[in-house]
Amino acid sequence: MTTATLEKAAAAEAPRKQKVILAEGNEAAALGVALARPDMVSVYPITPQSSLVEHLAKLIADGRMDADIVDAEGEHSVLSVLQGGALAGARTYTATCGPGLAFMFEPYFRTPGMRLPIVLTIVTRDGITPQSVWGGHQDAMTVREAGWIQVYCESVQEVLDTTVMAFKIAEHHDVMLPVNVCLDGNYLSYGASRVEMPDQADVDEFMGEKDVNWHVALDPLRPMAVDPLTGGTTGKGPQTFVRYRKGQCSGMQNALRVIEEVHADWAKRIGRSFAPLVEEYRLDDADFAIMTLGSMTGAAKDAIDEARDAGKKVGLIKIKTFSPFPVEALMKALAKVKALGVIDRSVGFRWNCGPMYQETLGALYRLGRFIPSMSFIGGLAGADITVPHVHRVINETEALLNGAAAPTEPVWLNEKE
Amino acid sequence: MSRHTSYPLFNLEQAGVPDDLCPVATVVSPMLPGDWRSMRPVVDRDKCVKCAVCWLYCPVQCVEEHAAWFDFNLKTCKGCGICANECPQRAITMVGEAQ
Amino acid sequence: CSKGALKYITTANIYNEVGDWEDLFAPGLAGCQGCNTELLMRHTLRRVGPDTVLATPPGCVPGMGSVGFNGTTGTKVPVFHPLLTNTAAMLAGIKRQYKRVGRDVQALAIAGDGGASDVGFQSLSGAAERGEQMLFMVVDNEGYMNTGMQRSSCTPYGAWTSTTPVGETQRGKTQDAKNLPLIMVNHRCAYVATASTAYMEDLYDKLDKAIAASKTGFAYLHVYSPCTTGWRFPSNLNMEVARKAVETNFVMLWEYTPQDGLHFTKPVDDPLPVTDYLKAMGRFRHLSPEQVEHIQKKVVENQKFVERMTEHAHVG
Amino acid sequence: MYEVRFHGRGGQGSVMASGMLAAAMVEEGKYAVSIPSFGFERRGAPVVSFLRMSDREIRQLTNIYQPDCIVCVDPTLTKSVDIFAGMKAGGTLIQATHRPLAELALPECVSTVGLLDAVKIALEIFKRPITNTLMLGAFAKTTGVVSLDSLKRALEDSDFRDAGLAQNMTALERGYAEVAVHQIERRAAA
Repeated sequence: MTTATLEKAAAAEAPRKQKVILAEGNEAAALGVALARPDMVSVYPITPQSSLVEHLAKLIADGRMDADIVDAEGEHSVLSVLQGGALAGARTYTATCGPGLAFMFEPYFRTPGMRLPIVLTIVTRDGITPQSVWGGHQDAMTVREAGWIQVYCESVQEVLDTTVMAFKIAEHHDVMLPVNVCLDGNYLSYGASRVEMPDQADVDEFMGEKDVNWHVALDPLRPMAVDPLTGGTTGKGPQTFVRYRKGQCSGMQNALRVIEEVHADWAKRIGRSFAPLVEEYRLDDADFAIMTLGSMTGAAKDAIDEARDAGKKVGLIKIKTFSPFPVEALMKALAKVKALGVIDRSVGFRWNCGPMYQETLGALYRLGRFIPSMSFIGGLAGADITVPHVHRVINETEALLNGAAAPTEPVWLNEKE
Repeated sequence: MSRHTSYPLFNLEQAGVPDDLCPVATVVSPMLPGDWRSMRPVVDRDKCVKCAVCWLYCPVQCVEEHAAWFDFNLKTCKGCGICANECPQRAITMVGEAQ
Repeated sequence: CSKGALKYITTANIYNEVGDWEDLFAPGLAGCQGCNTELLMRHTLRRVGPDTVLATPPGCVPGMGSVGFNGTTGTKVPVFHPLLTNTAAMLAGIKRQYKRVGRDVQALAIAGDGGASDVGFQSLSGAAERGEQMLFMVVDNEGYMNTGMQRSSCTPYGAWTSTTPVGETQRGKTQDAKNLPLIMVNHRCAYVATASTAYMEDLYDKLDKAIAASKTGFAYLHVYSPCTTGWRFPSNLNMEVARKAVETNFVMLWEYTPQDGLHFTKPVDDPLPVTDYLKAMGRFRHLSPEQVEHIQKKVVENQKFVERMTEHAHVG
Repeated sequence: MYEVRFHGRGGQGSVMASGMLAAAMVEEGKYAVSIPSFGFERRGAPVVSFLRMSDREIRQLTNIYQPDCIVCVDPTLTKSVDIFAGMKAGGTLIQATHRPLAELALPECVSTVGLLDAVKIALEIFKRPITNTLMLGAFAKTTGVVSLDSLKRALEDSDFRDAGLAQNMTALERGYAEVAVHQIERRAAA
């Protein structure tokens, strides 16, 4: 073996040295995007996403990122530009939140239908009205039935790593769906933390060849009509529609497997692992559990440790992949506990509870068992979810275990503070 | 760009693209609207000077050049009558399809 | 030489040049009998050629089957339905990527007036401001004809549409049309022009200039396109109606470039009275004398307005 | 875990100071998290920023309610804001002020005080009352939890325009050199 091949072999086994920096979540997302080498980003600023696109613009202006940047005149056009780019073969990226996401909805719903692997970071923001420019999951939750993959990050490091992985997941041939990387507005977007930067060469090897428009293209050398009318309400029309819609659903289900594979590959090549679908924390011998999503999880883990020290047999279930909903993985976790408290950072208006809570009830039904449970809603409009808040959740859930009646209404954590 | 004929349409099957991903179409519509017509253009070959005005204004572009006159492809002609109206030689007459 | 003879020669010239170029739409499209839009589309795409990506937002253009139906396509070049709202943005993305990889691909939109002047205006304006390299053609049939002839902001004053009906208290549209091409001039696009299918040599000339301009910037071509169905006139009279619009100055044919400013390409110095145009179709049949007077006044006003712009053309 | 709360006014760079301090701690191989408060950070309005430091990974991404240390980069702020809210007993205050210790009304929880006439020095260096890097120097000297060298490296990595870096280096050094550190003897609680 020559020295070069020896070095190459060694490199394949261990990740290259990673630079340690301090970065806010928005900056980490931008750095993750740069590592994935997109061809095109299109941007429109909105609080609390703005610093993310400012970082992207600077990376491109400094020549540290080779991508075409389109400063479109609004989010609707932002995503439309990227659809065009993807149909011409570009790897594409953008970020938005709240009102911007709402304005984007028309092309947003269409993106998974065209199976375009666009990555869009939602720097989550609460839904207006009431007027708010602060964090909350209401925006991402509101569009959860639009056919995008949605993953939520817990830490700044996870934002960086997941952003790169999102491209790989989206472009997997068994998936071919757009991905939302959800990072909590305020606490993650502006929270600066120590992060390790994967080496570009490691990421390049991880990403492999780019081929985003093998299945559909607007290319004069491959003429086709993209998205013709399906053929009316009778005969083969509805059959055609069903075939494509079912294909979208299959792609979503395939994503559950691919998300796990991509996380495993990332762990192998980059040396950091994250629970891909559902994380279980101190759950194996737990009597009851609390459930979290996003940046609230860190405080919740600290609270769990304290509660454990105080003798409470409590564990934590964190959802990372919210869409597709990881029913099987969640059922496995739920099977271990006898009571459950679910914290949502958004509201499910129809059921008067948190949306993640409502979805979880579906998984419990599949599991075929009834356990007492409660919905907690906190952290709306930038409110903090602190260790004491989580202790309250732990205590009230523990009471269920001891026979207290489960309330039919959610508990609003920040209602009286 | 000097090319004036189309490239072959993409073959999805050959490329191994599943038929449940993005809705696409790669076969040209076989529809021929000639049966929409109630009136049909008839050319007076003696009057036609091949000025191509009928070709210029025919919405379906069904005008065909012959040795000494222009005529119409009746598979696609919808019978709108613009050609008869615009012909400077009055060489085109619209006649009922029943005739 | 007589006007008529000149016309034959020009027509023959166009035919001799492009007559054997392939019509890049399917032979059968479901445009109405005598559809001006279908005529315009076929000439345009033949001229632009096969190294093109064609965007046709919802409206008559895809409505007649250009993006296909039930698994077939109506076009031999790559074609797609953008949303009614995002045509210029999607095309911008496509063109940018081809430019990035060094391929010369023509981005072409054939959009209706509704999708351009109303709900699609934001993306159109944004793309024009950014100088995205494309040819954006608007087929102005003065309303949402594909969906049953509803009013658009390009619908002229007094016109009947299904949403500006003729009744006891209201008789057609009560507002004047938005002048979209002049708004595009104020974006300082690389090229802006108005055209009519009744003046095909002028249209072909402008197509050539627009294609050339779209290599470096945003080219906008606004074509007045009478609708036999929505405007209520016999299909064989389409060219006559289109011609009358120009001869009465109801529409004006001009072009603009940042270098040379705005100038008329078919100036009409001695226009026919606007009634010659109005009476050619059913959508204006109900007009009161006052309404006709308003329209005639607006025609003169618009003509003067554009004329003043031609005078200011060379300030730069 | 060591927790710091920064108080300042919009435009004085207290959020940036919190970030640079966190970067300096990361330089030293520690874990650090800096979170700004989320108000309307208009020029002049009171703003808060939070910093956590630990030898282990920090999981909590929340505001700080019981700080070990308070850095107040503005001399007038104590009139409008209760900067000591929730402060732990035996805590440290780094205060920009021209007053001597005896003139300050300090609560029982404060044990260590670093005082710096930061506005005066800032006017000398920047011709404007930007006190944030001065106060970082004062923080390093008073607390000893971060070294001056690490702060210098964090400054070098920051995005200063033109002469900004040199001026801020001077400010950092002068803050470190000129801060007056006091230990307050507290009688043990009865």
